[in-house]
Amino acid sequence: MNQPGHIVPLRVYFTIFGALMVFTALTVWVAYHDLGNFNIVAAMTIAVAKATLVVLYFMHVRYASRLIWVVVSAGLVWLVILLSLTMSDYLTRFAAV
Amino acid sequence: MEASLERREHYLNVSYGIKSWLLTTDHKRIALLYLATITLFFFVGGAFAVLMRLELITPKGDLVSAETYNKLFTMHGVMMIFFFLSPSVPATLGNFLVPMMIGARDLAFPRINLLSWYVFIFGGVLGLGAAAMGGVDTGWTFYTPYSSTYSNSAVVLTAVGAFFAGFSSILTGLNFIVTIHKMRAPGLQWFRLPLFIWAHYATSLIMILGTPVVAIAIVLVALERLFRIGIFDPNLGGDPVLFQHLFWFYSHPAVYIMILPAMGVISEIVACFSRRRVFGYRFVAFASLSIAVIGFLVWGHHMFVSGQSIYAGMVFSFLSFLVAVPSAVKVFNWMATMYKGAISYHTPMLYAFGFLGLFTVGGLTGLFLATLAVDVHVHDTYFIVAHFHYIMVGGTVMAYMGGIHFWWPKITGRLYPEAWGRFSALIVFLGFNLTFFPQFLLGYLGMPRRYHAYPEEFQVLNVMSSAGASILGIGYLIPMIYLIWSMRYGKPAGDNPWRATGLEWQTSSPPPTENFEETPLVTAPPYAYAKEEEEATVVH
Amino acid sequence: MSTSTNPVLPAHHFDDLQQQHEAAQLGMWVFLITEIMFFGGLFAAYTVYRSSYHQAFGAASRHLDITLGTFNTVVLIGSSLTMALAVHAAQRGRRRAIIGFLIATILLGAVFLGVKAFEYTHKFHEHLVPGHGFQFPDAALARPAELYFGLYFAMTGMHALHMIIGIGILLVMIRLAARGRFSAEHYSPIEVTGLYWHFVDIVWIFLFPLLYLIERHQ
Amino acid sequence: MWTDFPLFPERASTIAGGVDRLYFFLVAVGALFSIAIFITIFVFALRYRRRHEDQAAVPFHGSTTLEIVWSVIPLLITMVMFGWGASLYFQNSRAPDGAIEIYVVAKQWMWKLQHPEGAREINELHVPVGRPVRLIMTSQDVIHSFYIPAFRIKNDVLPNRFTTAWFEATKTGRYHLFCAEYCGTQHSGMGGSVVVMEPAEYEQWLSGGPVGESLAVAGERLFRRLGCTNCHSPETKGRTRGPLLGGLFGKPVPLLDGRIVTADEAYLRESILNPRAKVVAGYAPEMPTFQGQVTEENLVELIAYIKSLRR
Ligand code: HEA
Ligand code: HEA
Ligand code: HEC
Ligand code: CUA
Ligand SMILES: [Cu+2]
Repeated sequence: MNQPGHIVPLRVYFTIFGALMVFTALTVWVAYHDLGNFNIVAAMTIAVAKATLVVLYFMHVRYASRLIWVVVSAGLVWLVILLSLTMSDYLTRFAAV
Repeated sequence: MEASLERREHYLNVSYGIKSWLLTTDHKRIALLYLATITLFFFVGGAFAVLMRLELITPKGDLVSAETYNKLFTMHGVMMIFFFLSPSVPATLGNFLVPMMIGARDLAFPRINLLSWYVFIFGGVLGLGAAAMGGVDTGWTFYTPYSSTYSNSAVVLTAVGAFFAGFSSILTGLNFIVTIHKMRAPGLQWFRLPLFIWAHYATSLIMILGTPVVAIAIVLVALERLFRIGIFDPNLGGDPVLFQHLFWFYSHPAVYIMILPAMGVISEIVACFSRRRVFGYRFVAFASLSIAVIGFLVWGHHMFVSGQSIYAGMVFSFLSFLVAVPSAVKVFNWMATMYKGAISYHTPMLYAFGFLGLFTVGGLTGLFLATLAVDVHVHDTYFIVAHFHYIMVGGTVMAYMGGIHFWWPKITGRLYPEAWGRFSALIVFLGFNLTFFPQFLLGYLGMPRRYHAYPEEFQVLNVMSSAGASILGIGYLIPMIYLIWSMRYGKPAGDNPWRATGLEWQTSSPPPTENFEETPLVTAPPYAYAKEEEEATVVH
Repeated sequence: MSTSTNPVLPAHHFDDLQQQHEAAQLGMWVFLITEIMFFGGLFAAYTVYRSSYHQAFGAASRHLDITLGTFNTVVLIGSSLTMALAVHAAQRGRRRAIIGFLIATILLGAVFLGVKAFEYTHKFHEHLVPGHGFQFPDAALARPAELYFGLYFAMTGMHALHMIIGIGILLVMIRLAARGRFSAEHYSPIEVTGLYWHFVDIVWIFLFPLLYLIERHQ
Repeated sequence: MWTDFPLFPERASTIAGGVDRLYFFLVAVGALFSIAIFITIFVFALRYRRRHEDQAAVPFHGSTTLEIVWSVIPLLITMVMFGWGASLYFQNSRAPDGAIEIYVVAKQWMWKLQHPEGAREINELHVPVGRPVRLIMTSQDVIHSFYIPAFRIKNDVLPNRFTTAWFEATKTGRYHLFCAEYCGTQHSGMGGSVVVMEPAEYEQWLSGGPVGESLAVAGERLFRRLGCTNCHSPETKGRTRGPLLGGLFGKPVPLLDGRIVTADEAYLRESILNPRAKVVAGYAPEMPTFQGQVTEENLVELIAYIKSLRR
């Protein structure tokens, strides 16, 4: 996060855009195949990959200071806390006593 | 001295007129704007409490109707939690002191700071407007499906008001975090920060990570009421317990929004009036952070009998006990700070004593509630009411009052009348215990909360509680009067009447608009109260 | 955040531009994690209900138009690209390019919203909007399907609201850029706006598979 | 009024004693720490009071040993609280076999209680002493909470779902029944009492009251009226479209998607209201939903009937 910030070469932006398009196509394609429970896993893996590309390159986190990395990961960790502890209720609610 | 107070230019007299206040971006003036507004909300909330306590003197519901009573406790809870206690310490003392304590000229985003006050006011107007339009009756917890489908009161208005109050606290927290990271004076490393700053940093984390979740929960309730988009609607197979999850994901951490800044105040007061560095500084600092983090993992302890999975209940119970440990560490460190200190009995210190005792009682009864089998019995009884008033009124409000007195000379440049201060601190302490101790007994006896009428055998304890509340009310009115009085007639305080060591005391009182004549350079840890440490702290 | 009239001087309470720039950037990131948690509440609700009513969610999802969804995904990612290019131009201090790319971003955003509005009206005609008029072909799944559409409208609605706000900010940025407020030394407002816009894009990257792509194979 | 001034609640169920013992332990720990801290404050405040303005404190700043001691001791104490509380809670959440099953339907603002033999009560519950009673509870509108302080039990009662609670009364008498979850205007009026009787008296009360038909009989009538018999009747042997329901209750049911669930009340309820959620292996998902056609009371009757079916 130096001033003036790291300038990413244009080529990188276009490559990332291309990769995002490929992933979009892939996620639609895979949705039409019956993979059982694996469908959702595939969809989410692709979405996470896409989001990671956007965060790292479009949002420059790859070139950012440690503090920004910490902030971004804190956001993710808290999201995981919210989802996992909530699901801990729903997944065990009707288990036998 | 009197003369110099008038002659010197400071933040209060640089400009006059309503506009110079309403458009100010000076964090100190914004703090005072907040102070005025939350005091108003406190007295509104207090008036609701007075009416409730009057109703509860007799077992029959004779003073107000059941409907009115329900609105009273709801609006009491909403006003007190969202519009008074959550912003209390951070938005007033925090706003005033965070930049000063780190040697900055202002918060990182002064205009966002002002915006946060307007957002807050807007929320407050909606809240008061809802009260004027007949009020709400859902309880401050807004549980669905009552709030989303059955209640015919001003739910949406109040909920949106609370939403804006939350948004305002997000802005405050964001500002604090950026300020503390980026604006510290040269030499002010993390472990040289006052514990007040650590506490506010931890609080800000909760504000930004928790508040959005309750915001969306509130939005969903509003959508359900307005457009029948029933995310929690049991008739569609929706789960009302899910609302409780989202609500408490914020509202449990929110209780630490209400206690952590108060703990920061106590650290400053105890150190100053014992003339000792806070014992175990690093442990107290890290305790704040770990309370903030672990505090996010325990929300399910409000839902032990809600139909939540019993296994989830056990996990949440376990984690709730873990969060008690850092609180215990803090209490013990404050006690150790007093050990062999040079303790004086100024008003702020009396409030700090009160805090230590009452927070301990409130916290330890919190452990009763985290204990599963016991909570089944006391959940939603007056035991809970007693628990949280012990912490929030006995703890936070005490610390808040202590802090206001402690920094009053800095804020106004004048002293409050010490004798009156001590007297009302005592009244508050006595009135408080008489109000809320009987409620523990009532709770274990089984008196449910949010009850407009109750069986006769509970009357004696309720009468005691109501009597205590009137004493407590007087205890809050007195400072209100003499503090206002002292703004004009109080003795000029000088820059540092307590001979305290924080950076905020190294500048004049009231401080100049830019806080310091020169950016201070910090070379040593805080709280250099012992003689031999005094010199080395601040070099200009 | 750009308090100073002279763009190259920091605001009065900052020591230098560097500090101001870092503060702005950190501020936006902190704000974005509040946004993560805001949408997080919706994702939590989604996760809970999808795990209880996976069948109904699948059936309801098949009522969404996958072509439009994919098209919108491409459009929105495209707008992220133009936004990134705008920041790039700002870093180089090229005023005309900044404005051009910002306008492109707004246009793409508007296309996205237009398609979304079309989809909404379509749902309305199909009686798939939750409420009294809700009708679902498979009566046995109607109730949880209504839940699904409740989530659909809440999630995409919140997302659209964020886009509208984003477009508003972009308009302000265009004005500021037109007045020559930015330079290669001072462009953090543009950069920070970009962060926000990319975040909104990321939300959609998750909404798309979660809402449109459930059990398409059936 | 002033004579009846209790400070401790009556103890009238088998679990009350255990809860109270744990409570006393907590009170002891709480009192110990609170009193110790109050006394310490007083002692320090007096002993180390500032005698003259410039008095300086003795400087020392911390001790890692002390910090460890006062973190670990509270941690250990709280772990005892956790272990004790959780195990008691776990024990208390499992109803003993052979309990009398009473259906509770809550609505704003009353409790409707239905005995298996058919007796129905409102805001008053008669039970025999010394026999476990299991409550199967649901709500017609908002969330309520079934609370009997003397028994130390409480559980929320939710719409569109069953929750359960149980108790075994140990003392005859009349005890408060409260609604403990805020549910609207008359929340504080939504109470009543539990009357614990000697078993003989209870039998008498059961037969003496305005006995309706038993839940199961009413359920059987409904079962025919709603047309359940079209698909679930033993008479149409061989070509039933749905599984036979005799002996179903309490058995594990293999589902179409491979899971195996236990046929408890919640499962029966779901099978009637949302049959597609769990489809029995070997059958087509043909059963229509009965949501909207049956009231909570009807459901209770249907379920009581299905439970009464033997093989
Ligand atoms: C500022 C506010 C605040 C704070 C700080 C706390 C702190 C704690 N609270 Fe409290 N709580 C509330 C405000 C607060 N609470 C409110 C408002 C409600 C009700 C909401 C509603 O329903 O309306 C509530 C309800 C509530 C419940 C739900 C009860 C129910 O509805 O059934 C529970 C259950 O676990 C609980 C537990 C705790 C615990 C374990 C702590 C701990 O953090 C306490 C830690 C502190 C100490 C332990 C004291 C200091 C320690 C010592 C002096 C040393 C000795 C220590 C040991 C031996 C361990 N609280
Ligand atoms: C910050 C939080 C806070 C604070 C400071 C207080 C302060 C007080 N509270 Fe509050 N209380 C809550 C938060 C708080 N409360 C919450 C969250 C609930 C739960 C709500 C719910 O269930 O949804 C609750 C519920 C609650 C109940 C339970 C109601 C019920 O369940 O039926 C009671 C009953 O006694 C009560 C009493 C009091 C009293 C006597 C005070 C006193 O400390 C107040 C003292 C202050 C004054 C007395 C003001 C002084 C003003 C005057 C003297 C002027 C008087 C003017 C007129 C009468 C016109 N409160
Ligand atoms: C149109 C035919 C049909 C009607 C009418 C019908 N059912 Fe069913 N029922 C089925 C089928 C088929 C199944 C098995 C597939 C499934 O689980 O959905 C079933 C399953 C069940 C089950 C779960 C059985 C098990 O073995 O786990 C219960 C309980 C049940 N039905 C109760 C009822 C009740 C009560 C009614 C009337 C109110 C009713 N059914 C009406 C067809 C029907
Ligand atoms: Cu029913 Cu409260
Ligand atoms: Cu809590």
